[in-house]
Amino acid sequence: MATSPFFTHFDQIFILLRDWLVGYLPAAMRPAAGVVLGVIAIVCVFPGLFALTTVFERKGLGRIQNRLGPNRVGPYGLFQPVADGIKAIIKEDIVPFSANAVVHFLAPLSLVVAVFMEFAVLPMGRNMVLIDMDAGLLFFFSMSVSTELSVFMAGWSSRNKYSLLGAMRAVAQMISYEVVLLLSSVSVVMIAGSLSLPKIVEAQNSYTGIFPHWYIFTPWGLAGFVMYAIAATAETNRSPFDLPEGESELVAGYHTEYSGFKFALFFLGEYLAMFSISGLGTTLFLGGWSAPFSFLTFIPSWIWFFSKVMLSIFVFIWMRGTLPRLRQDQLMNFAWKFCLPFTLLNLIVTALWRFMGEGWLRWVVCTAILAVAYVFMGRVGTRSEHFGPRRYRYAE
Amino acid sequence: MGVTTPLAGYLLVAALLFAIGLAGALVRRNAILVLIGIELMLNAANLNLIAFWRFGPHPEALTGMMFAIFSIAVAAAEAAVGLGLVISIYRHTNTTDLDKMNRMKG
Amino acid sequence: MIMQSPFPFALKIMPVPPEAWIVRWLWLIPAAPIVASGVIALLKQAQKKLASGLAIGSLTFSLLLSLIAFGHILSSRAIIFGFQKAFNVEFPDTTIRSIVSFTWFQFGHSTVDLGWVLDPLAAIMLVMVSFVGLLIFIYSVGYMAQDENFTRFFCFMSLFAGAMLGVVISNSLLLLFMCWEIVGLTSYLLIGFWYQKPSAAAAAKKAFVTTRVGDVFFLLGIVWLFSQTGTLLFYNHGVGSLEGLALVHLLSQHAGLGLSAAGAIGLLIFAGAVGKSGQLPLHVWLPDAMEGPTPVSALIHAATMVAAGVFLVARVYPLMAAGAPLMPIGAALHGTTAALTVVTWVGASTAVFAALIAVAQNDIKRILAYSTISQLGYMMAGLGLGGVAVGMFHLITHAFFKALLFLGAGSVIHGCHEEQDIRRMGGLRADMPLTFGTYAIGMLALCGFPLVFSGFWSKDSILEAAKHWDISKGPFYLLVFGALLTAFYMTRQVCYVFFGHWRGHETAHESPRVMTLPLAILAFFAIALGVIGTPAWPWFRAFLENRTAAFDLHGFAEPGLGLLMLTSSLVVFLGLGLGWSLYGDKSPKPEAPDALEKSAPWLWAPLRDRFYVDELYGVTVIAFYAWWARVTDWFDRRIWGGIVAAVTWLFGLWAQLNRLLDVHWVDGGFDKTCEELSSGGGLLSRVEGGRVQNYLRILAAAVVALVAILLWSSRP
Amino acid sequence: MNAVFYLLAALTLAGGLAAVLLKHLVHCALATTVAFAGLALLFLQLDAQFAGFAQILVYIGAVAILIVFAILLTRGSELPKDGVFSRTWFVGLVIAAGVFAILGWAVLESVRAVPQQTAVPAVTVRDIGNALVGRYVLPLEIVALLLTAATIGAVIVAMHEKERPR
Repeated sequence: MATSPFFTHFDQIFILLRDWLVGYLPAAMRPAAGVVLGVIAIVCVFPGLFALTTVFERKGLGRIQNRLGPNRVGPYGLFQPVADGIKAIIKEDIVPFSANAVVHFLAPLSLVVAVFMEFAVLPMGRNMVLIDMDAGLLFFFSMSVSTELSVFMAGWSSRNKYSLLGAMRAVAQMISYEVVLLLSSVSVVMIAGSLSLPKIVEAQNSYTGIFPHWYIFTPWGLAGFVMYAIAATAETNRSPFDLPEGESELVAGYHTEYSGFKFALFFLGEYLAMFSISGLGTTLFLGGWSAPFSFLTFIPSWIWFFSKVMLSIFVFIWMRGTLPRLRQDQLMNFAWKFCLPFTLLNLIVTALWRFMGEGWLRWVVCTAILAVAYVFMGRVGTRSEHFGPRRYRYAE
Repeated sequence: MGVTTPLAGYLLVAALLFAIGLAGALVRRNAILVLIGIELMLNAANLNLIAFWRFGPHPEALTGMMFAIFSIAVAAAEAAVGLGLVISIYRHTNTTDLDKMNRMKG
Repeated sequence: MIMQSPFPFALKIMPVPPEAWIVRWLWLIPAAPIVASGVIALLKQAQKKLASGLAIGSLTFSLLLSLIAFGHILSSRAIIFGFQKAFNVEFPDTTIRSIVSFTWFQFGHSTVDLGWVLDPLAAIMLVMVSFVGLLIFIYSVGYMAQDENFTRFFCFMSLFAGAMLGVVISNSLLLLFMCWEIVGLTSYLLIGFWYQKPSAAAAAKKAFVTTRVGDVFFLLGIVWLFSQTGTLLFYNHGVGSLEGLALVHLLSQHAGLGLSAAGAIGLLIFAGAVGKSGQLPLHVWLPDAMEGPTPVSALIHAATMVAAGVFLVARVYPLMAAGAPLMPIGAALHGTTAALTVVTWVGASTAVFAALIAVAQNDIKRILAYSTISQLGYMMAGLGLGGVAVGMFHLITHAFFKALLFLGAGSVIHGCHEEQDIRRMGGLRADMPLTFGTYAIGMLALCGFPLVFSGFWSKDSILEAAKHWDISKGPFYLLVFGALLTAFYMTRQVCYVFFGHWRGHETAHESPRVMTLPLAILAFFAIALGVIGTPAWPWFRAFLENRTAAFDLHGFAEPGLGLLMLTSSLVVFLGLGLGWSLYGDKSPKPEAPDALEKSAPWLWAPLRDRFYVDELYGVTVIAFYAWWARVTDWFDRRIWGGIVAAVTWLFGLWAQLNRLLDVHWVDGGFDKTCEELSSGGGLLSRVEGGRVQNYLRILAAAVVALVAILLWSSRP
Repeated sequence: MNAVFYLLAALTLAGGLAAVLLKHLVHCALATTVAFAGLALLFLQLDAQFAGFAQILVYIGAVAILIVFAILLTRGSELPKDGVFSRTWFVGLVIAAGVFAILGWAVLESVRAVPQQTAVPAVTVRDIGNALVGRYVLPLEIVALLLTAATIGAVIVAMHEKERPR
């Protein structure tokens, strides 16, 4: 629905730029060079975004807690991340004496690499995807599970009980919520009929009147999105699921023994994971790069994508400022006794949705089933809440 | 080496991996390592299946691919059960050393 | 044809004009009660209101959809016949039938398809089952109010209703069989609902096992049909198993005994119906099934489930009637085949047999149970003699008045404080006026009281078909005799229960409104339904056979019809009169012998003891199984045990020998040999040393050896 | 047969060897991960995208983590005192070598006679999905059942002693 060549060009500006740059090379090298350019763009843009986000988060949290946040370095404290970065690089890199040096070194590296890989399949705008992979969603998830091993490596190699406990907690939590994350995404796949993320966006990029066909505007999509958002928060170890690095219990979790640049890498990896998982959520449920109203399609698609991602980041920060931390058993109960059954039910509802065909009936039926299940399971869940003695099964 | 076809290359890699896995299962004392060896052997078999699928006469029939996918699923189940058994045995005997695990009773 | 679709549940919809959303959503009719049943299963026992509300609500929903489906058929008829009339053309095939089918799964090249069908037969059954079921559900709220397992009851009932509706709409013999078995399961569960009573538990088992006997044949029929036609869909645009191509193929196969494969398969399926519908010789479970709660007897063992057998025969009727030479019977063309002859004779003899037994029973529900068997025999005979319309008409009318009678009986039992022996009742006419009135209507309908009641018309059309049957007049006389007996035993029962004076303990009381209201509604239909099947306006037959029906009083003027109606009326009056003269207003003492027993004891004894069929089975089938069990037990102990003992002994001998040798050698002082032996033993014991890696090692070595041998031997 | 293949094969085999030879159990587990990843890449090189990613998802995401958990739960991270190799390691090695010899022989003997397809098969994830719920629906159901049974079994086996106070 691009209205004029100007807007079309503006929309495709990065693609055009790439093609222009690549045009100077011999034809045989062009595809490879295009990919390299894309990689360079991702490797530049997202760490930049990460730097901005750290300030944004610290200032936002400050406002929530009725204080100012960083405001000394540069205008409004905007150069704070630069200062932090310089500090991280010039600090001494301490490796504990009894640590397993090789694994200790590999852990942050493999984490950041795996997280960067995830961006390869995210469509960040119309035609703006590094690799349009047929099994893109699967690729994304296979990369995101690889981070679990890095976390474990970090925790284990440090030879520190806090690190190990933090790592075990993190891995257990990530595995538990990984299931929910995957299953809630599967419902989108069932409707879109593809694992390719650009195709999923394409399936949502149409309008009834002025309203878009995003999956969040369907009963199963809303339920799936809520489940996805919860699981994503847990998956990235963000508050209120930040037990693995709960500073009141575990110092700093699995990266307690990291300092200097390696610590910065962990920090980077964590935020990149947040970006990628928000990006995936946006792609799956919020229509990816498509505009929220049909009359807004003249605004370039990549602006929409990044605004949606930043909006989810804001929600992450907001939750961190608002919600208290859960306890380990609550966390596990919530994942296995509420999220998992509910997501499974959502899958069934999605199948029903697909099976019932067009019409108002499916809206009523699907909404009713989900609402009843939500109320019922919520009540059962709260009723069985009993506060027994604490048990750390992973801490023997 | 004299290997001319790609298929033979993949099959040889699979055979070598299988042998490594088998050796691991045979020579190590630790039960978990034996399981790791078995996983390696299963993986070698998967590589065979995929290679046969890729170079076989009917790749569109997906037979080899399906076998590999099912085998991956079954391997996951096998790992879960196997490791559960190891943990359960460990609780009884306080060891995972197979050389010490030679009484056929709890 | 079924299209392969990428999505397994995506349906290939074949719409019929004008629009067919009801066809697409037809599956909701059985699905609603089944889902309700699942939900009820999760409820607590105390949530009675919610349970009954869910059950009734879901069935109401099904009833509404059924009515819409019925209306859809009616409007399709109106359009087609209106078109014919307006343009004065004749369509060669005016069958109104919409099907939806989908592939369940695929085995190699053959697919297993499921689906549902909406045609006049299914539509009328849908309305009947959901309507009668709904009334009985409402009645049960009152009847079961005090039971502690109230929710379980409604769970089973809902499951039953859903499965029964599933039987009705299935377009696939396999789907039908699945629902059929669920129906059987719920029947088992509900007969044994009060499983604390040993008799109820035994009756449930008996019902289950007896019907299984029929179902085994049914399953054989299904397998045979699938192997011959490759499809289990009934109708599938010309390639279904009941349609032209398949029938021609089946007719060309000979199955021996003068039957074609079509007839033989039909008879196997009929065997399933025999089990379910309590036909001779598998009728023994139905009277015992009265151990269940009365609403169950009304819904399952009178109105719907037992009628499922009749419905099944009607559904596969094309299979049984395939290849018949057509001849005019009454108004319609109708043919007969060997299979249909069997159906007719089984039905007719069951009708008389059960009616005879009913004469000498004293349990109010047992009488009705035998009467049900007898009437089911009428239906079967009607199917065999006159085709689908005749049998189905009696099925529909019977469903209403038999449900009415059972509910009335339940009301009586309830009012008499769980008393079921009719000799300990009496005079209830005054205590329970509403029950009496409705019961009398049901009784007269069952007897076939002339002109007013529906039973008269439906029974009459069966008799008419029997009269025109040119193979034998036997069934006609049997059925007329059965009608006489029916009137007689019903009169006897009503006289015992409602006339004379009260002989029970405590006092009887009328049942609550929630129970009497369904009675009144059913009574209305027991009368009114006759209208649609009179010779003057044979709308029902026309509906099932896709013709138009016009109101025409000349229908009565058909030759022989008047005489027939007169005969059957006379027979009914004779029965009523006989009954009244023997039992009317006498109120004998409970211990006193029956009036008939006094006059003809030689006749009474075999009737009272149900012709000794149970005993016969006891000394034949069951005795045979007991004997067989003893034989296998003996085999186990003597032959196999003996062999095992012999082997043990041999090994023992071998061991002794070994020991002797050992002792000998050791005594001989061959120390070196001894050492070697022990080290050899150690070597062998290492094989079974409990070390996993050893096992693995041996396994791998064996594989190496085997593969090496294989490769070596297959070298060119 | 190109450089990428040799590289990946070397990576995989090195991972496998390390998994078998390393002293420390956790190192073994991590080395196994390398072998798994190498295999996944080999799958990708064989144009089996779906299988490759499934391999990563299942093996690195689940099996490796399971192994690591099992190692920690059985105190396997402490080095055993009396060596990591079993007393009869030599026999095992010989048998493994024998297996490799026989397999390699079989491959070299037979593979030249077999015709092989070199065109890249055009198989999409959609085809795999269709096959899974179409022709292979029965195996799929059975695998689902197996996984459920295995999950329950593993939980029961591992939780067996929960009641007894430690």
